[in-house]
Amino acid sequence: MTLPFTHVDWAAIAPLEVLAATGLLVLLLDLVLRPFAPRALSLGIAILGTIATAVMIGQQYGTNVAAFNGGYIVGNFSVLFGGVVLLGTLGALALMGRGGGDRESAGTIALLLWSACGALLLAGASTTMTVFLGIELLSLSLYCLCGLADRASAREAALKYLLLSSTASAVLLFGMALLFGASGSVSLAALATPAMVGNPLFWMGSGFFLVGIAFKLSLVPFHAWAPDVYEGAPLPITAFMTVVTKAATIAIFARFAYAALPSGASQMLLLPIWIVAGISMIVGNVGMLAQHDLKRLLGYSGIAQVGYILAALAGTTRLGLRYAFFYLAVYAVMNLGAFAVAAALSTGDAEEGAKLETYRGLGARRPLLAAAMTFFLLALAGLPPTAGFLGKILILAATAGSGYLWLAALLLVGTAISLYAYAKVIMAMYRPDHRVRTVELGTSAPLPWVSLALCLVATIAFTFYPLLPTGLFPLVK
Amino acid sequence: MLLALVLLPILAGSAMLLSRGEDRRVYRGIGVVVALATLAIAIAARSDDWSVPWLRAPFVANFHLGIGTLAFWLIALLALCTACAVLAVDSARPRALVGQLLLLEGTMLGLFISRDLLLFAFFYDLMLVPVFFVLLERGEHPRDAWRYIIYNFAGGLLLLFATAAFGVLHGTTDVIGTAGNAISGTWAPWIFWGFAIAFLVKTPAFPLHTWMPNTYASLPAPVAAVVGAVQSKAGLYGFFVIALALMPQEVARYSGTLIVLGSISLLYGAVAALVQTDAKRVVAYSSLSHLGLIVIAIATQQPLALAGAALYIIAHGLFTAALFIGLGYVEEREETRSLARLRGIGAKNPRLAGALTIAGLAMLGLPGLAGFVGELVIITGIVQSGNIAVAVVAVISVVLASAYVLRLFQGIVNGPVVHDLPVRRDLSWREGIAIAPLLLALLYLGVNPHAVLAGGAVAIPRAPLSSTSGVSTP
Amino acid sequence: MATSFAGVPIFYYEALASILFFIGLTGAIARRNPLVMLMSIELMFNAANLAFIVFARAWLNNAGQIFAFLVITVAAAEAAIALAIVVVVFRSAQQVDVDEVRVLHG
Amino acid sequence: MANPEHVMGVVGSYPLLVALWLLPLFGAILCWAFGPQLKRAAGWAATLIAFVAFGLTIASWGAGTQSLNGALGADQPLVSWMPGFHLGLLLDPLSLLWACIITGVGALIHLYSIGYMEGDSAFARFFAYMNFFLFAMLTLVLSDNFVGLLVGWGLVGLASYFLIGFWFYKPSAVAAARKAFVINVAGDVGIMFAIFLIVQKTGSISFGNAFAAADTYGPTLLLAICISLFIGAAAKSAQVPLHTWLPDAMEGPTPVSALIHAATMVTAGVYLIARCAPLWSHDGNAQLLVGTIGGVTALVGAILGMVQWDIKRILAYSTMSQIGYMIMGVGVGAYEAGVAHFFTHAFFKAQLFLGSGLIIHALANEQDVRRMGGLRKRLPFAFIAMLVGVLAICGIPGLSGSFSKDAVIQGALEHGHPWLYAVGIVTAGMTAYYMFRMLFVTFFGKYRGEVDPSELGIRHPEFAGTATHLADDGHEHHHAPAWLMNVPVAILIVPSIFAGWLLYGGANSPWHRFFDPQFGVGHFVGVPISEFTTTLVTLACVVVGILIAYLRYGTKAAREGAIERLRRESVGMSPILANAFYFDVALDALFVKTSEGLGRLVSRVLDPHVVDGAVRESTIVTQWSGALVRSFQTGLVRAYAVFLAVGIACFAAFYAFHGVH
Repeated sequence: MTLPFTHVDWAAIAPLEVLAATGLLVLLLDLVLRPFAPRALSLGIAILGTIATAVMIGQQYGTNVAAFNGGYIVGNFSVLFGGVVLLGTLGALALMGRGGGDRESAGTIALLLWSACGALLLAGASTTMTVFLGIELLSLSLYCLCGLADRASAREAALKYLLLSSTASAVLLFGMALLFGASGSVSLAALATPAMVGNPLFWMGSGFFLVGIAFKLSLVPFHAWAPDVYEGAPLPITAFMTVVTKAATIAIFARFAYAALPSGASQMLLLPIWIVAGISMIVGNVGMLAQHDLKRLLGYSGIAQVGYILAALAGTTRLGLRYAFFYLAVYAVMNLGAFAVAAALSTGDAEEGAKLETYRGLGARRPLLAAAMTFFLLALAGLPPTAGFLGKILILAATAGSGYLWLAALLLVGTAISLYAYAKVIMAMYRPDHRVRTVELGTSAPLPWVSLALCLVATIAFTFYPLLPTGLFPLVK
Repeated sequence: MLLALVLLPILAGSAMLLSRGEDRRVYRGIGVVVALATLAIAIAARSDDWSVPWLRAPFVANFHLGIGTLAFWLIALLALCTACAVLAVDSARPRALVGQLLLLEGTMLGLFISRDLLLFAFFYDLMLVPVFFVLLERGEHPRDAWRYIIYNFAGGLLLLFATAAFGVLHGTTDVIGTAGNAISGTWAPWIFWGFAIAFLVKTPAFPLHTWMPNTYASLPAPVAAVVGAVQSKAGLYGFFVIALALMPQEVARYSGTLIVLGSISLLYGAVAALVQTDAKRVVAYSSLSHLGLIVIAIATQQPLALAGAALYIIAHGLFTAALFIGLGYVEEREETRSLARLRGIGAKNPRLAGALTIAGLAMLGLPGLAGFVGELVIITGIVQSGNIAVAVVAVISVVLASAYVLRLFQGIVNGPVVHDLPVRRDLSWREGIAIAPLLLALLYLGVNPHAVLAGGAVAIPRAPLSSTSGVSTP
Repeated sequence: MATSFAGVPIFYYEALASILFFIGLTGAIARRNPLVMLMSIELMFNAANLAFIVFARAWLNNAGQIFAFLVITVAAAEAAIALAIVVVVFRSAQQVDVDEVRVLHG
Repeated sequence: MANPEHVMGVVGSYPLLVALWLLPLFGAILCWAFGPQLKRAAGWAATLIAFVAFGLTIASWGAGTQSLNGALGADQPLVSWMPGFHLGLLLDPLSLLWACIITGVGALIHLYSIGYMEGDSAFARFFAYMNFFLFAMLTLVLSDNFVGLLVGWGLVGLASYFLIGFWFYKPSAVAAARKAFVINVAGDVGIMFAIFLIVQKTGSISFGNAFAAADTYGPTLLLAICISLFIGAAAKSAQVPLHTWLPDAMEGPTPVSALIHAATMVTAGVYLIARCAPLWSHDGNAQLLVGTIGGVTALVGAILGMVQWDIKRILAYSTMSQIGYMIMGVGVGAYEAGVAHFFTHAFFKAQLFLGSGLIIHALANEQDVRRMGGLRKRLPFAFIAMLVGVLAICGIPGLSGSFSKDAVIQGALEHGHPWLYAVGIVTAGMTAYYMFRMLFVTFFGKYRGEVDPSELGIRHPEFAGTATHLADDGHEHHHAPAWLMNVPVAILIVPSIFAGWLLYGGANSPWHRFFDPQFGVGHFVGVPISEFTTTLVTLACVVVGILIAYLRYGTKAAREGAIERLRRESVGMSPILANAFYFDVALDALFVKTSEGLGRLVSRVLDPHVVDGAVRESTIVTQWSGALVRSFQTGLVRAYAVFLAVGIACFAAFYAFHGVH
């Protein structure tokens, strides 16, 4: 028996193979060289492997290949979303280079890479089967990653994430089953037929499918896990989750919304998502108030930011997808930047950078880091000269342009609230009268600084050279 | 040149913030040189035009810079105010303050020379940041920083929304400096009010003003001078180059509402200023009153009123800056701003008292100073547009202005010397030079308003109300 | 699309799968023991599997069956990871009542 | 702006005129900037400048009276103020007269001030203000347009403000200055409003264009313009009910009272109405209104003048009353008479004030006549000066006051206002009463300076006048040579007596020949009462007034029992008169209290609790919802699962509903 797949198929997923192999290599080297190999070696190999993967993905730009019977489609869409996924992976790896405790082992690095593999798969997945495979690869690795720090909170995060996410996966899977029942095919493209409009199986299937997606995107009311898990997980893993999971899931959602829906039903069918996106913008931003943990705060922020991205997709216009991608990339950069600052501050055993306590009076003690943190927080709020500003205006243009004024209004309200919350952190850093708690700060490792600088440059550069992607379509074969 | 105009103060300010050291003379010197250099560049680059593409979708947007007529005067005002404010800085930590002042100048310069709506919105939000940080680090209460940023950012968001919608509907945002009824139809009111509310917050006008007294009172005097004098004009400038130039029909349609808001601001600010005990708050509320008059002038769209508004924008900037700087000197000497405690400066520090007097007189619209000409021309225009009742309200506010200015000024300057307080030195040369140019400019414009009026502040392109054509280039 | 399978209408299979799914969902929500919750989740997975197989038969498309195999594999991996995590939690907390695991909140 | 330009004077270049106008400004800057260096020389420099300005005024006489093709006087264009609006100077007979008084009387008062202000710590500043006042007043009267007039109008108000509050360490002076300024701004605003109306109608600010279009305004607009202008005039010229600042303004140094609050500035309203004669002549209603208010002011001023104890306040109310006459004159259309009364009043009232200044100076700032008495022997020169002034103001025939006052009274009748005629005559009698009352109480009897104030009925000696202890710069201890103060007074005696003779000769008098080109030859209604009769009736009233004053204060018995009498009068004064008809209280309640109440409402209630309240509430709601979101986040996995289930249920319901449909 020969495999039904050709070299074309394997070439299409070659980047994934490289990434997975890098993970294996890291593990093996660690096994062989454990007494000698410093963790820096594992980290270096992982970073190199990720960069190599990124290069390979980059070479796929402009091609359009459907591999594995249309299960995995290589195109600008997959390349760009894959790019964001790898960006997030690189960012997380860079954070692993922080000083102090909670050091990740080679196993963690390998798991992270494999998790990224799952995310990459999602960027190109165009059948329910590949979607499920990608999501599970991504999630299963993450369950482990969350719990790998030796803290009760990390274990709790892992358990909560595991239980809730598995439930959501099951719901998603059941939705896929119903969709399969509706169309008789695992292909997403098969759903985009007018016959589906009147098919109850299709509607119910889509409903369960979207619940799963909404859970992974941590939209309200499926968001409850996110703050807890983000707070409990180690810093790099949280950064990874806020960027990579969201990017991959947005990719799936976009492909589903743009390519898998019969044109007559798509707006009604997606309406609940727009509604929960709108609610998320408010709840996420409101939830940020009165937090004491940066990871938790950014977790809430992520809830709202995903809402913004979805707002750009509302109306499923082609332009909207471009802006959504742009904002996603910008969000990834500024979010990673904020995490990088936290990592640069985490020099002891207790992840000081994750505690807002550390930021009191930081403006006087670490002016550069405080300035950088301020910059990223203002970027998240959408103030110029950051790309967050441009991203917001593009989203507004898309949302208003497709007639979802109420969503635009919620976005404005949510953004105003978000500034309130971010400004509280900034205030803690700069108000002279805030007691400076003596959280001892050691010297930072170089990697977070590099990451921070790159994010900073990118956040500004995106403002002046907005990378609005072209050639995203078609999304399915 | 134009790019250098924006970047020079921003880079200089950033460099200052990153530098070390707290030598007042050095930072002040650099700051003044930079501010004056921007003025020189602005004069040299008055007819330049610089454009680089930015966005092509969802609408065309360019990094388009150019100096309009009103903008030129505002830039001159800004550079002058910044130079004076920098010179007036007497903080123990001058580095950050001067740096923030330069950043503020740079961002506002960017705003005034933007020829693109998106760029305008960009700088509109950006210029909040330096002020926010000054409020944070030196403000009297964290609440003031909150209020400032939340109010203004909310306004900025509406501007953002309006800009996005404008761009989508019109196809391009590269429109500042042109005129025409760019937007019509069901969207027009939404877009107009997006712009208008943003501008009214910034100006500020009733009922969006409550951030302002706290902000002005809380800011260090030099920054308050620049914010009160120039930043508050960003909204009015927006009214001129955006609302009036691009949506005159909407302005006409909602002129009633704007006039009512302006009139309420006018009286509200005046009576509130009458009973404040904090000297800076008196000036703050007076600003509400005076700028309300400009809002009315804009709403009437009467050429004479607009000419007066342009002049009054400059005049108000000059006397507000001079007053804030002067009150800053008073506060440095007496360590209080409470009118209940201040008195007798006139006997102790006659030069300071003289400076305060001239600034105060300009504020109350003394004939012969610039404020008077602006008021007179604006109200003449208002009468010409047929709003006699509004003109009556306006002149009542003039009388109230004399009452609160005298209360402020007499409270500080007059009265017996309090003998048990140490006699502080009078204005030094530096302090004098920091306030004198503003006063001289007030006198000059009062005697020769032609300089601004004939200089073409009125010549901002405006579309005829009946026209429904698209954007025309000047 | 076939309407019945082994003499039983497809709808009945769908109904059964749905019932299984909701039983699983209820279990996953209502139980306090993580092991039981995991079992409930497995039940939901299997409800989906049943649906896949039935629909594969109905559409005569064996992708559904392949999907079911895939799900079984994934479920196995998931169970392994889940048990590991539960054990880790148990080792440190000495109990496995999920209601007692609430360091993280707010 | 399309209208042809109507220029009032002969357009040309008049360097003398410009020099005359700018010289005092230069003097003001000089004294202000170099005061500490100049010291006493500042006073001399300022005085010299005032005299030179007077000389230049006289030198410009020919230019001011020239006449060419219907244009009268000299017009010097200055600058274009705004596109279409031009500023310039105009010197015609009317402004020439005012300029002469401003610079001439002004120069004498400057000279007097050198002596009076000797030793004051802010000597140079005083002269800077005085010169600045001259400049402002000249701007007012020399402008050929309403804006220039308004500029001058505002600037004289400012100068007045500075000089009233010159001793700014006295709270009462500061309050008086503020009151004067605010009321005057209310007047400025009136003129502003008139400008708006005129510009709206004619598109021009020049007098020429405004007057040329006088018959095109229509009755409503014309009345509105006249009323607006009159609000300005009333505030500046202390007409009822805007007069309350004038008595308080006596807080300023006495030379200031003489120059600003008697001779020149307060008569600006008269100038304004005379200047706008073409407008008034077109509007009978405005004439009636202004004439009536002038008459009422004359009466009210006289009544209040009868019950004052502060020598300067007596003179202040008398000024108010006399300006009432002037306003009545120009108001009803008797421009030449009204202006003539300004002319004579400037001399005798300046002289009265300067005379009172001699007393105040000699008595170490005592102003309360109850604490004077018997000064005739101690200050003989002051007595003579005051006596001449009193006789002149009372209208004793032959002295200047009688000519002009009778002209005004007769003018009221000739223009058809018999009631005003009656008021004028009655007021003349009252004037005689209170002036002689002052004279008797001050100069006759025994000196009461050593008497305990309470015995004189003075309840709050510190409020009675400029109390000595407040003037802590101690300027009264330095005494300049007496001639410095006496010479100007002596010089003023001459015109006080003789200036009125310019009106002698009916229609052929020099006065009429001078002003006829300006105001035209009046055409009067025929009146049954001749000018001579009027003079006699007035004189009778005056004599009655003097007689009553003599009986009450001048007889031997009255002089003996002066202390007891003064105490009784002081204590028993009716509250209506003591409170000056409650004008102050009413204005205070109507405007000051109201605005302050509104201000408190706004800044204590509306701003923090209503306008800002909405914002604060939403902040609170936001924070509260933050807490709410947090409270849902219990940390219980099963609770999270319940959210999940609820979400699933909602989604399932939605999709089931739409799937079935």
